[in-house]
Amino acid sequence: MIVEGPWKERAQASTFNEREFQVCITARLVEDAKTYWVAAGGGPMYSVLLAKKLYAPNALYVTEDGIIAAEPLLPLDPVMTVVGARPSYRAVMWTTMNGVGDHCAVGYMDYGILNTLQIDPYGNINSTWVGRYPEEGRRINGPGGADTIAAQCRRVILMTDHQRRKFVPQVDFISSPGYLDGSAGARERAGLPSGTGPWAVITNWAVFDFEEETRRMRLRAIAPFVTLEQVLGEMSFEPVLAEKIETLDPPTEEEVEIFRGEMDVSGQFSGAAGDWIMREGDRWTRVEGGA
Amino acid sequence: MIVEGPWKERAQASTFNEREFQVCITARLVEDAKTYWVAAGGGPMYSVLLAKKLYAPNALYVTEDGIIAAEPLLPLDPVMTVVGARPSYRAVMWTTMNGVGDHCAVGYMDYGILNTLQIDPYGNINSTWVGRYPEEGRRINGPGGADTIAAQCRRVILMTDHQRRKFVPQVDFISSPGYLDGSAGARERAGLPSGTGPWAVITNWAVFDFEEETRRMRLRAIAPFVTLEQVLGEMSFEPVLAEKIETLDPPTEEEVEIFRGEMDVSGQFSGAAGDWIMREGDRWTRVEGGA
Amino acid sequence: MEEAVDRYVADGDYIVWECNYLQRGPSALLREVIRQRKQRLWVCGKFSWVLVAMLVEAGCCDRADMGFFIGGAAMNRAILEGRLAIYEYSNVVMTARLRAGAMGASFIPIRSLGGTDNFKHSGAKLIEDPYTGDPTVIVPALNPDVALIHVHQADVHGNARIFGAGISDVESALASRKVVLSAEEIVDIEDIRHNPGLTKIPYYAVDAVVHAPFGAYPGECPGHYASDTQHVVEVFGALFGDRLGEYVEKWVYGVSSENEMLERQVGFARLKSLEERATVREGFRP
Amino acid sequence: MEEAVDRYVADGDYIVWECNYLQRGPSALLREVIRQRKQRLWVCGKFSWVLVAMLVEAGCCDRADMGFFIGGAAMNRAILEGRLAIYEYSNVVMTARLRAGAMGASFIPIRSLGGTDNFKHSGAKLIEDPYTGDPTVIVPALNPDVALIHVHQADVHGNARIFGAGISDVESALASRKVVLSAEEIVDIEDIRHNPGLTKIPYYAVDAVVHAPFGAYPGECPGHYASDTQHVVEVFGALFGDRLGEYVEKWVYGVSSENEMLERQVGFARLKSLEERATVREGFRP
Repeated sequence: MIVEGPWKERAQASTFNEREFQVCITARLVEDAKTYWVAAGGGPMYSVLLAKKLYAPNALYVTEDGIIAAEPLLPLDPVMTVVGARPSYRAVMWTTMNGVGDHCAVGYMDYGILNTLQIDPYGNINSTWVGRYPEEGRRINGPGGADTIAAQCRRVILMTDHQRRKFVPQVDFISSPGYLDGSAGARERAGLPSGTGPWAVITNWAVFDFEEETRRMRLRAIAPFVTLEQVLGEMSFEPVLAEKIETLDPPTEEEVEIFRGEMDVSGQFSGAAGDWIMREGDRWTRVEGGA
Repeated sequence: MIVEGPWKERAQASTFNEREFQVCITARLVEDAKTYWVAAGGGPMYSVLLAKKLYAPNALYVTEDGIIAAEPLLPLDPVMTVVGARPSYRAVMWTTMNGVGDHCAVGYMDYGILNTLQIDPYGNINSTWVGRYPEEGRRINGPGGADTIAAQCRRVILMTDHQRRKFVPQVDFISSPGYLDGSAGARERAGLPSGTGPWAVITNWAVFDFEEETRRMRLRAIAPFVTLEQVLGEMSFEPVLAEKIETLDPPTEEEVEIFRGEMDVSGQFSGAAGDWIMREGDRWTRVEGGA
Repeated sequence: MEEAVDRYVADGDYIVWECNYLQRGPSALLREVIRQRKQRLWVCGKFSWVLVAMLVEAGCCDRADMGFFIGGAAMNRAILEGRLAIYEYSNVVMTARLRAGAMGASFIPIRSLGGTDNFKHSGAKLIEDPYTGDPTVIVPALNPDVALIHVHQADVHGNARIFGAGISDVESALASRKVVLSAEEIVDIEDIRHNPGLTKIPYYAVDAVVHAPFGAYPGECPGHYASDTQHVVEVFGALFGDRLGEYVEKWVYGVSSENEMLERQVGFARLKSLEERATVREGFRP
Repeated sequence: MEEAVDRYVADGDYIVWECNYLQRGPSALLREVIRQRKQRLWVCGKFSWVLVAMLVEAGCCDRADMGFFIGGAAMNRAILEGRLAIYEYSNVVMTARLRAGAMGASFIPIRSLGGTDNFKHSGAKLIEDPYTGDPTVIVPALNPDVALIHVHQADVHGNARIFGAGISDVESALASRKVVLSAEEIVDIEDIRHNPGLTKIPYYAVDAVVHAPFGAYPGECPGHYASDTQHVVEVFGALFGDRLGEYVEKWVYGVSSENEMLERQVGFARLKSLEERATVREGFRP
């Protein structure tokens, strides 16, 4: 899945941020000549852009405001990842939210990539409420366009931080659908199109897919700078374990150079969260990072 | 309704075609600053255009291909009343069939004007089949966009030739809805928007409206060159008679000049059907016309 | 052209075309469909003037959703002899059905068709509005097997521009399983990227792009050429005079290809004059 | 501006705006709504970043259909104290509801929302598809009382042009009972008639047109000016730092009008620099 590829032959970065690592791993998963719906930009968009530069030149992405296959003028201003002139630059089409929603509903979106706040073993996503809805707790953003992406894209890739509070046995609120209760046909019974659903989860530490029979999250690979114990220790539920847990390659110098030089120029992305990892020989050391 | 107006003060034409008369009468009914859906052009479109020149400068019309408020480059080529560059000329918007359908469905079409082939006392229209559907008889064109216009425009004006075979007690096939069986709320029960329906019928001989209580066609006025007996004699059903049957004014010289000079330049419209009427003093004589 | 029709239009397909034989329609593609003698097509007969009759007379079509077409003797025979089955809708209802198909929905509520005899001879249903309880008409989504669309400009990937009013180009492109475009002009994707706002159909909806100058002949392609009035009169004459067979023989079977038809039967001088008659270009040329 | 908001935005109205405070949204109109201290608004909270929180904190809004907005402390208080009721949808579901409203339908089938907790706290229903019998999600049409839309160009009649990607400008304009446009530029109807293909919203859907240069400030109006990054950071800081009250005090109540805000608090030099940062104009300027 993500162990073989051109990056193997490239020089590895000796210092990188965990968020950068997460983007690089996601980029390596991007399939050439496929169409990605990356919600409203951010990590998902940067992953596809990085992939286009290095591994999948003909991969294309759309955003929920109807920008189709842009070649954005980077870097983007803060939060201006949609509608604006720079993210819209050199698109092949400008349409609308219903426009891209139709493209997705009829099956032209091969993949969706989503940032998620809280996730359960079946890939259900909470981005609405932390606590007991609606009496007690904290309001978050709401699904945005993620509900449609999670419901209708053929394969959905979920990006999230590797923390206990994010991997929970049951989300406080299902904002966007995974495999729901995990039973066979649960999505179809709820009115969602068949042949869709979560396909992978990528964190700053690990990569998961979903076991076909059980539709449960399955650990496939971990970062070289963490142990299996650490990975499982930062999850509030026990994922299925693949027969062989692969070890992911660290970012290449090429990957981080392009990401820092063209995308995360102000460092606000890697600066916002995630520790820094440094390598000396075979030793990895972690430096507290983030805001 | 159509007896008072500026045309009263204008010089009357001494020779005109019945089809021209019908268009002039329709033009006099056009309200200023209202929006008309004229299906795919023809007599309905010419009526609004004539009205814009003489009586209702701010009346506007749309066609079913989504041409909004054009100022067409006249004359038009045969059948090229839609989509083409000349009918589209100087529109304020070009949209699509669903586009203009939406504009109508939400209530922005004040009036619809339709050519009709066969019509019954409740303004139901047949443009699909003459005879016993579908075993015996003759196929015609089908509703085109008329079904939507008849169903959703606030007021619908129907243009038809004054002939026995066209005014029938019951149409062979309801292609576009009038007041259906004439019962109160029949249109709403069939799923059509309330506050809509046939409003007037204009032939080459007479003008009808619809009696509010019964929703039946009511004769309001007749041409100066026919008698009440002739009018009723060319109908296969008995319309309601208004308390006072008005007499319509013949076309003005101005009306026919503009119509012949700018719209029906090749004469194909008036040439296609309709007799010619000549006036000598108070005497009207009829000359067989048409194809 | 030949290859695209051969590869993407199959016997028994449900076929939709945009606009019609006289107005920015895929006239060349449809003549090629007849030339290849496709069978048992089910056609979307919205806003379609002479095309349905041509296909029926040529023996390509045995089912039609209506719409609008000019009847005539050929059509009448086919219906009465049971060679043509017709389902009754209307132009706007058919484009609503295509919109439902383009939305990935299986049906769509509409505010017309109710109470008519079309309703009785169509797939429409009268249901209780699940919210208001009011009587509501719904029609089934239409997802054709193949859509044939003539566009002003397209790149080789299928990103397409259409100028002027239209019927349901975008809906048909999204609703249909296979999409074949004929384009007056092929433009570079760089050109497309310079003005993404002009793109109406995205590449991923398109299976084939055919470069077809005068692809709408004898119809008009607004901004490029006017309709061939003489030819328009000829085809209507054939329709009403029950000589459609002769018309098809002459203009379709009588030539081996569309290029040959334009070269030999229309000729450069005539085509040039049609271009010259297209004096209104504003808004139709980027 | 003052008159349009006073006349067309009423207390208790359901209000929809297009895009948002940072991206070609009617920011000026919405500040004026706050300035006039409108009450009990029910808002369409799709794709809306900071706007819902601003309206809630200013006491203008007590109901919201979600969508997407940035939460934050102010919003949280309002919810827990029962000052704000929220109905749970998603961005695309809200635009689907607006599309149904623009179609004159009372509901529309969709392929998402099912199985989520949004579904349970929304107006959605799960019905049996009347044709296939499959479980199908439907949502009620949305027909707002008033729509506020910022456009690149409009004539005085309301024929409007919008360039670039967008959310649901056309759907909102058609679905809403009252429509107020703010336009960067007022163009002559002659200009509109020269290229009807550029018109997105027709005159008959529009009730008022306000000429509002920089009407999207602090947001970007693509092709005209960039977003004011400094201001964007300020408003997000206020949102996350629970100082939205101060922000509203300074930028809305603190000035008598939008013009005064632009003149006094932003200033010509800053506005000029935002224009200069809008280096990409291709496709945004006809």
